[in-house]
Amino acid sequence: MGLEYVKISPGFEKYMPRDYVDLVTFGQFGKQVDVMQLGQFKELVEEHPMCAGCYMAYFIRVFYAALPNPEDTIVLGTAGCARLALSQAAVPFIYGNYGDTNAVASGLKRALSIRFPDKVKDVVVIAGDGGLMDIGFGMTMHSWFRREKFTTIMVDNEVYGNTGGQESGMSPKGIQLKMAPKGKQFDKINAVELAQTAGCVYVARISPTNPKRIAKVIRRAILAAREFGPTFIHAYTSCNIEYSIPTREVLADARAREKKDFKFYEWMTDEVKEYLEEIERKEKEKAKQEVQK
Amino acid sequence: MGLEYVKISPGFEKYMPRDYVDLVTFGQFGKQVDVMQLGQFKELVEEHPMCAGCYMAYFIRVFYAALPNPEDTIVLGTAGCARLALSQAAVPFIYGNYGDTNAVASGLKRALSIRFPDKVKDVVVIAGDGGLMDIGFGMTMHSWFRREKFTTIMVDNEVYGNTGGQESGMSPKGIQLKMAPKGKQFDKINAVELAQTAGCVYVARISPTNPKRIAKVIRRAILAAREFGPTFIHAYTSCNIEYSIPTREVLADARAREKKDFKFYEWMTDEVKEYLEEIERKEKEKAKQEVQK
Amino acid sequence: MDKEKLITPGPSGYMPTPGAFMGVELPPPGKALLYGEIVDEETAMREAAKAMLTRRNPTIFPGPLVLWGWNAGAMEKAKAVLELAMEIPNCRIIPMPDYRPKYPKIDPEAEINPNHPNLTILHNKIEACIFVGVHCHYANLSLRMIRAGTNCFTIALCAEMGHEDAMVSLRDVHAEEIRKFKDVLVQVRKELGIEWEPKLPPENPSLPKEDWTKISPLDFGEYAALLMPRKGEVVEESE
Amino acid sequence: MDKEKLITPGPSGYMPTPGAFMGVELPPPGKALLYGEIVDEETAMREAAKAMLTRRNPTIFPGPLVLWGWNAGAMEKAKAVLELAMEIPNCRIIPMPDYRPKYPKIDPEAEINPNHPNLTILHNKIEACIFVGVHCHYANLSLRMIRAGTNCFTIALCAEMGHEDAMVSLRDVHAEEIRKFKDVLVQVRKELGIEWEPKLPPENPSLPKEDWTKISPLDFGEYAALLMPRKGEVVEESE
Repeated sequence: MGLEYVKISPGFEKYMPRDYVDLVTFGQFGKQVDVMQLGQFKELVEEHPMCAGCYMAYFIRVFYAALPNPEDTIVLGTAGCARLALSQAAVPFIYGNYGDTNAVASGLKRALSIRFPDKVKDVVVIAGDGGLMDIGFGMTMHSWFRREKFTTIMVDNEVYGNTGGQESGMSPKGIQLKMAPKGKQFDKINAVELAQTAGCVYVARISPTNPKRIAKVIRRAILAAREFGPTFIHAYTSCNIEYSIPTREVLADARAREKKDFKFYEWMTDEVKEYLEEIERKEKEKAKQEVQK
Repeated sequence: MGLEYVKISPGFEKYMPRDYVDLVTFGQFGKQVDVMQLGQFKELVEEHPMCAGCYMAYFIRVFYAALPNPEDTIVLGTAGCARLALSQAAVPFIYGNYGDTNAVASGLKRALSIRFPDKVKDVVVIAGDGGLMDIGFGMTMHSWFRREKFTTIMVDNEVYGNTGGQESGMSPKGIQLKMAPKGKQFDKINAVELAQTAGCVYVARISPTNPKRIAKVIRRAILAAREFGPTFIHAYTSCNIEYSIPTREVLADARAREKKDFKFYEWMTDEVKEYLEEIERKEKEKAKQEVQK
Repeated sequence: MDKEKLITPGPSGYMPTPGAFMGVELPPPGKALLYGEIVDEETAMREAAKAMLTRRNPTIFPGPLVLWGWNAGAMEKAKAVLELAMEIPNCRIIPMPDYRPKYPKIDPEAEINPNHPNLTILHNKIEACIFVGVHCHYANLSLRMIRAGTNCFTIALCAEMGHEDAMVSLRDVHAEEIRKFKDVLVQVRKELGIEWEPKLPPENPSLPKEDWTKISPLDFGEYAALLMPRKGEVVEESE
Repeated sequence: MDKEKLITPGPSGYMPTPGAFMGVELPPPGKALLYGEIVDEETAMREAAKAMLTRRNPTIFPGPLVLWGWNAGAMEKAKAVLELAMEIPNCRIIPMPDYRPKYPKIDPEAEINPNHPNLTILHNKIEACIFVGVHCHYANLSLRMIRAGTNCFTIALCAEMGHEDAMVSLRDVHAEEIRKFKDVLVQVRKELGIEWEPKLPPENPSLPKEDWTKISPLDFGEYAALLMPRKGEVVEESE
């Protein structure tokens, strides 16, 4: 981790695979990319074995483009669809046992702070509704109670997609799934409200229809976690397989849910608001100056 | 369970130990006792190995006196101080593995509903802050998400008292304990707010200084759970050992905390409110009629 | 009997091998266990009767399934247990009303607890006993502990399949079977030339009871203060 | 050598017993492993050199610890690896830049992956290879897989304590030790009468690279629609 880890040893440039040379030359390391430039730079994750039309895969692609410091970031995931792409990325990845991600992330973030007292290392958990809100619920919430300084992103596909379609606590009430034939009996868990109660300093709920907004939310969550405490993003990332959404309608579904129960929501403490506004103001100024040059 | 279980087989009355004969003759089974009459009836729990001056033991004593139907109640507990008295009581007791109480209670309550469709069987979990809000946190909250119809009572002594004084999530911020010498780093978990967010239909926070109020809260929580869903009581029950409270000052401490952060709080859904008011109105009328007779 | 007696009165040591591990099998319907061997019911009953008639301080330990009148069968079985008790000279009844632990300590003359049965057995020098109406999992626990630490001859009148760790174990025992055992016992008693007028055992020594209706809150010591409103104190309603 | 050769080129079967289970011990400082036996460094180096000089398609697999210039030591070590490569006739360099899985599939001419090294080794018919700069836990995994499924002679130039499952394993290898090994190799090459003008191996076949600066969002197929604002669509700010 660190920029020196993405510098090829002199003499070895011509022995590296093209993918890696491109990452170093045209990638995001050490730069600030705009998510709207996707396709104009070498991305941190490209090929992966997720299903065609998977909205979670799209979200993860935007996630990597949005990282403020990919060279100083460690991503944690667990069993589930997301990690199939996460483990393929050019960012260090740790696989937590199911439910353990936020406990592992707590220890990791603390260890990094001790080992590198003068550097910022970002720790980001990306896991599904099952890993974070069902089986890992206690560890997730307790990492927030303890005010651990890392970001948790729940990619919520509202189902155990990898094991045949069992309902999760995040499945909507009444929904019938392949392994929930009687329909879910109770309400979708209000993860965002729980995160606020538990002490997250920045909380957002998003249906990822607007890449610029996704990137902004991810960036804000990571920056706020560095300074103030736990941050949480609840992202709707449909399972087109288990919910039988035709590939071409995946985006339409995300838009429909955004109008219904996944309306964009963003909350932060006053000090986080002040901090982020200051950073964003400076960035805008800097951008303006660069344009003027 | 049921009143027939507390009827001595004919001919055996004179072979039973006095304790049991008294339970049947002067006990609460099949009656409605007033907690203010404590001492004038044979109690469900008497001797126990809890520490002298233990406020949790006092709370448990009042708890048993408050049960609306002890003969149709099953109590669940787990590792910790409370179960030392709970397992001694004349009410069936199940010991859940640490953290599992609310999962076991869920299954038990559902099984009882199927086995005795025409009878009301009350299931009550009594466990500590560690069992319910730390290690059992996920199971506790998920039983509420699922709207399981039983009562959870957290006897909160704000410490792992049985294992030498580690901090729990419920310990107040900054407190130094025998095994938390640097002081607790984060806030006391807001259990009551979490219970409301998670879907409890009746929630109360209480510092048990007023036995009549304790009894009323316990009764309401159990009655509401029968009909509507999960109910939760957060009771302050100090650990005079780990917090070094002189025995004679235990009640004063409870009163002081009641004025500070354990102010009495009671919340319920509108339908629960209506239901309980109707029951309590009828009871008052009945009591009035009996006085007039 | 040619075979070695596997299960005999102890004390057989702190953690004796369970009967099941020693090869003892539960009897098929109509059969019984005697010293761990499958035999005819009659044979087992005669040995059990002999033990209760000849060993010191014979005692019946009725469990919750007969002590509590939770259905007609239980009450009938309870009646049969008393009929049996009447026929055993100087028999006592010490109940096991439930299985909860007893702190600070049990009264060993008034009751028996499955978690430490030896307190009652050794205190009362009981050398022959009958388990009846005890749930099997607690009977298993207790019978092995008794064999481990005492010289008591154990007889299990089980409503289910019996118990490997009792010296005599009858199975499918309900009121009728208890009466059949009583008849065998009376027969053996006559053969042994023991004279006995049927009469009920003495009542529980913890009785007669105190009158709870006359107890005042003040009897509750330090907690009494919590029970009664103090001068000037207003007991608030919850609303 | 009197002792049996424990660790030899495979294929030794799907799940070969790990060297450590066969009694192979890691060498003490100053010593090395040859076929699982502790020998002098010089002896091991000569055998390793012979393998790289005489077996088919000798290849160096540099790992992340030398490929990436994360400190001066790594860069110096990388330089030494290139110097060594120059002296091995027709040597190739196939890198292992990191350990992440490669889906849908790896390009076996461009790289090697620790999770399925045999794809690269069998595709390129590599019969002698050097591991250098690979973290020990992944080297252990790979070396055993290579012994299991290929006939490749494996040489581990380890910066730590060495690897039981390589045919030759040197320990505490940094730039200086690599150069020492190079000198031994040149010496052995001369003894074997092999003529060779030092030169660098061919570059990675996946190069030259496409020019990413000229790629347009439209190259991204079905997802392109998500990237660009549509006609009339207003991209909202988050606030």
